[in-house]
Amino acid sequence: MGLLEHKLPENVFFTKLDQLTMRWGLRNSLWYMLFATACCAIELMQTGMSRYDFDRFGMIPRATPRQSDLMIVAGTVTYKMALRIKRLYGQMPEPKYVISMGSCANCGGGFVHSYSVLNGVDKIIPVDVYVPGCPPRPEALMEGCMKLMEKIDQEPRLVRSAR
Amino acid sequence: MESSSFLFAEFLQQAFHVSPTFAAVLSLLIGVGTCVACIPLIPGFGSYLERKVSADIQQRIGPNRAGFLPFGIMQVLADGIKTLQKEDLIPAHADRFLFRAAPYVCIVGVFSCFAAIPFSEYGYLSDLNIGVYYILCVSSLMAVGIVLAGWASNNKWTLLGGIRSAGQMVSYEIPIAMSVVTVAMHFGSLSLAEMTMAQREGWSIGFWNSNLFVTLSFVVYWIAALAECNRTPFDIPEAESELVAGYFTEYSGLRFSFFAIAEYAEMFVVSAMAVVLYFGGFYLPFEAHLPFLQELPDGVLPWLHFIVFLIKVWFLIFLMIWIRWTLPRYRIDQLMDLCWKGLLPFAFLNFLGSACWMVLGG
Amino acid sequence: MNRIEKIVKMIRKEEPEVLLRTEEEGQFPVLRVERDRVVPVLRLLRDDFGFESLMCETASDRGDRIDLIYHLFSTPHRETLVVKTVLSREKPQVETAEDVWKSANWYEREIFDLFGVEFIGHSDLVRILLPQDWVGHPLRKDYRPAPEYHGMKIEY
Amino acid sequence: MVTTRSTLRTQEMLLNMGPHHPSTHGVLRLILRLDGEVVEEVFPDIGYLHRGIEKIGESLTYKQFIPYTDRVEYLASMNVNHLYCMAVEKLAGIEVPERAEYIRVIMTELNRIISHIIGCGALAMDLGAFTPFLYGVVEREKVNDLFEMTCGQRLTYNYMRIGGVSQDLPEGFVEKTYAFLEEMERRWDEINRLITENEIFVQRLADVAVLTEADALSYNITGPNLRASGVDWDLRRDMPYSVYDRFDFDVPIGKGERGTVGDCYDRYLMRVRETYESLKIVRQALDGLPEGEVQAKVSKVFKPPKGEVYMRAENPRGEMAVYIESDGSTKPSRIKFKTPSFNSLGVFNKICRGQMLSDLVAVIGSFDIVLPEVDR
Repeated sequence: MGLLEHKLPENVFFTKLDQLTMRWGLRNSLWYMLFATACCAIELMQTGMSRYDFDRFGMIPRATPRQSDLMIVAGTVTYKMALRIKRLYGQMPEPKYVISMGSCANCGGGFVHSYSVLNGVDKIIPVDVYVPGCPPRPEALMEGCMKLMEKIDQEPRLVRSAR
Repeated sequence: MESSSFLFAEFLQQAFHVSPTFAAVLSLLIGVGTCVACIPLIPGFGSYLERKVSADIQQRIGPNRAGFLPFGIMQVLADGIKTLQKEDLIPAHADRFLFRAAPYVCIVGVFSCFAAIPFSEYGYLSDLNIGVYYILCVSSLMAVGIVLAGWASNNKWTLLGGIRSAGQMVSYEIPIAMSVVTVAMHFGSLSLAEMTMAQREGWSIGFWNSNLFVTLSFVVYWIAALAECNRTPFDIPEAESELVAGYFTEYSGLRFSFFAIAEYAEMFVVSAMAVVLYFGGFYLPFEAHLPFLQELPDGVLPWLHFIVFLIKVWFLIFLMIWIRWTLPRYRIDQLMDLCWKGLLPFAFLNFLGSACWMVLGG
Repeated sequence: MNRIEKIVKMIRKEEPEVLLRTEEEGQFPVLRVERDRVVPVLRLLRDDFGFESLMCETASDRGDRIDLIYHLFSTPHRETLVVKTVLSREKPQVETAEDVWKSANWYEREIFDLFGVEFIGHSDLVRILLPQDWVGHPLRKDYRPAPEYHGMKIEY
Repeated sequence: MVTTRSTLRTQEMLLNMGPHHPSTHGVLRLILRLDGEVVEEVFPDIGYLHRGIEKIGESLTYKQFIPYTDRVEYLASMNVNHLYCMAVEKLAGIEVPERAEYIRVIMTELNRIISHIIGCGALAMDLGAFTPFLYGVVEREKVNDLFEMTCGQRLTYNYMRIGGVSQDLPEGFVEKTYAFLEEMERRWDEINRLITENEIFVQRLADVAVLTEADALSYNITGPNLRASGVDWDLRRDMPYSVYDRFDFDVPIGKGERGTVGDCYDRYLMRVRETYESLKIVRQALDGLPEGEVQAKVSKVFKPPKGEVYMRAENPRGEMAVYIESDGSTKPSRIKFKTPSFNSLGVFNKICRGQMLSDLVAVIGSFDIVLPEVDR
């Protein structure tokens, strides 16, 4: 208990700046990286377009990992691609989030028995939200993004360098 | 015409009974401070406009969720806050000093231009007698910043972007300069304020009272201005589908937002130049023939002018956005062809034509 | 005499003892050709009988042998012809058809990648679909992948 | 100037484009050798999406494999469904009811339309014009709705079955499709007015990456890309499968209207015009849609006779073919997809030499490459 808290009446609410504004800024401006591998990429693309319009949430696609906050892994991840995903994830600046979109990225999906498919992208990078479906409908992806926003609201720390 | 800061200084001196020198310094500080605080609003609104207009063109809604204000106005704030807190990455093999310096060079180059723009009778920082050339020169700093960014990132895509940008900006400076010279010759002045004053009777773009060649030079100016701002169809230095993100591929967080700010500010500057040169600056059309304006209460007219100026500039920026979301982009060699084989000869002939018009007609 | 008979007759004249047998009962006529002389036969088919494109070249692991299958097509005659040859499973080797049809270049890289068939004289015989450091040829019936790839466990 | 020449030295640059690059349409990686901005050599590096579908096919029964055919090419799933089912039907000698054939044609042609929308739109987007793509996607969503009401999926349909289709058309499908055709014709005109005759767009595409007729045949380029090179060949017209022989449609051929025959602009134009033809086919198929069954009798444990089949079909990107070897059991012993984009990529190194880096994205877009189809 600091001096300040002692002096003030109990019903005064203390919070850090980042609890309110920082979080609010991040959740309303999640720029996602155009990371399309397979079928889900088309649904991801359609989500960004006229009918579903990701831009309403302030989500716009960026081509480079340096400027993106969110990586939506849309589609099957093969071993050949997995090395690149790891690298791209490393190039993104903190705070960064990953949505695994579709069954293939979640667990291998229909290709779980294939010799060249990684069974889930969470084997190589940490995933925040899983969106099931093969491929998920745009509505499902949007709900996934909203869940991520809720998660951002609740997380104790924004930069998770230790994970 | 007196600068607003002098009027303000007088006001301070009378109100608080301070010495004239102190009042002058104080007023300057307050003026500059206000400008520095307000200028980022311009790129902010620019990016908001870009997103909303593009959404409208593309049958979308555009940002509308952020914050408690309607129409997603707070989206820009969210973007700004987010870029502030992003991790500051510098690639391992980048030239650290130049990498850090490049965004500042861009920002300084563009924002220095605002000093010479006459927003209204009193709303300018300095009435330079070579205002036009000051803006042309200082805004070229942007090119330096972009080349620095491209080089310092030590990435092949950014290098390509930087080199493309250097070629493009160096080339398109010349048509811009030629079209500006045409206008300057028409008015016989290089001062932006004087040019504006001369258009009180009627805008220089109009056919009715003015030189036809000045109107034509606007076409050259506008095409070259689009190229100067790296806007589609000339956005090859940052062509997203070709060069990933062009010269700022490696920039993240705040440094990236500096580039974005510089880009929108540059749009504002070239549009403001166009307004001053061709669209009668802060004057309403045929202001000299609108006597009721003189009967407005004291102090209202400058504010009206200020608003008129902003409306004109934002309309031109809207035009740029409209063009961007409509046209595909040129290839680098076609861009150079257009400049050196199309615009430049046309600009020179236009200049000559204007001179002949003035000698024979004037 | 239909064209297939003509083709067979011509090949027998030009390249005796190369043609093993023809199969007519399937969808398309099939020529079974000796492994060593398959490319001259293909060249003959292209030059003299107008099979100007190689639609598909693929292989199939039959357990004891590897079949190499060429599907040729002639646009003017609207005719498909299948050429088959048999390779040994232990050391599958065959001459490349890259000089006959350009499309064979990538088909053969794919067959090399997935079946391990070596094409003699191929200009760029490296893996095409799998990573360069991959072990094994997956479309063989007895294929078992390596336990891991760059630290990632391969669950198969 | 001798001194300058000895001190000034130029160096070629090796540039790695992809597998994560906005205009490679997925996970294509191109290794480029550049002289300034001029491309000296292109080495496509594919396989970043190699999922081993052919191997999976060997461990599944014929019916189980149908969902995987959707994922061979996700932009034209119906077409691949159709191709695979036709191949198996040919292998087993199954007659498909007429109504099912008509429904299949309607579905494949609708799928061709939305695939060409993406193809043309993505090309425009790669060249910097975003808006036509979004306009196209608005129309695409309507077809997605039609598919959704038919089979419940928006992208990977799994609608066709061996011997027919999984279910009959739902109520209201025909009327909605007529309405869509009407709307689409108007909207496609509008999208074309926006981009096809745009001077910058034409300049960017005309005379770029010319593919000659001889090369096209030797590299076995097929479909719209072959027709753009001036070869008058369409499988649907020349070797009709399904019920395509009952429909009246034109086959557009590249004539080099704004440049050379076989340039990027021709390839783009083929897709634009084929869309109109597909609209025509759908209309005719709807007009002549017969009544009846939609599914032939196929035994539960499906065992085709021993043999092999090679079936081709005209897909949006060219001729796709499937080669199936059956050993008489419930599972195929070998499935091979011969895919058009694989061949298109093979010709890149030949036609991209001497083009600018910016042209490369135009070439990728004009061939309308789809990567899962290449890698399988």
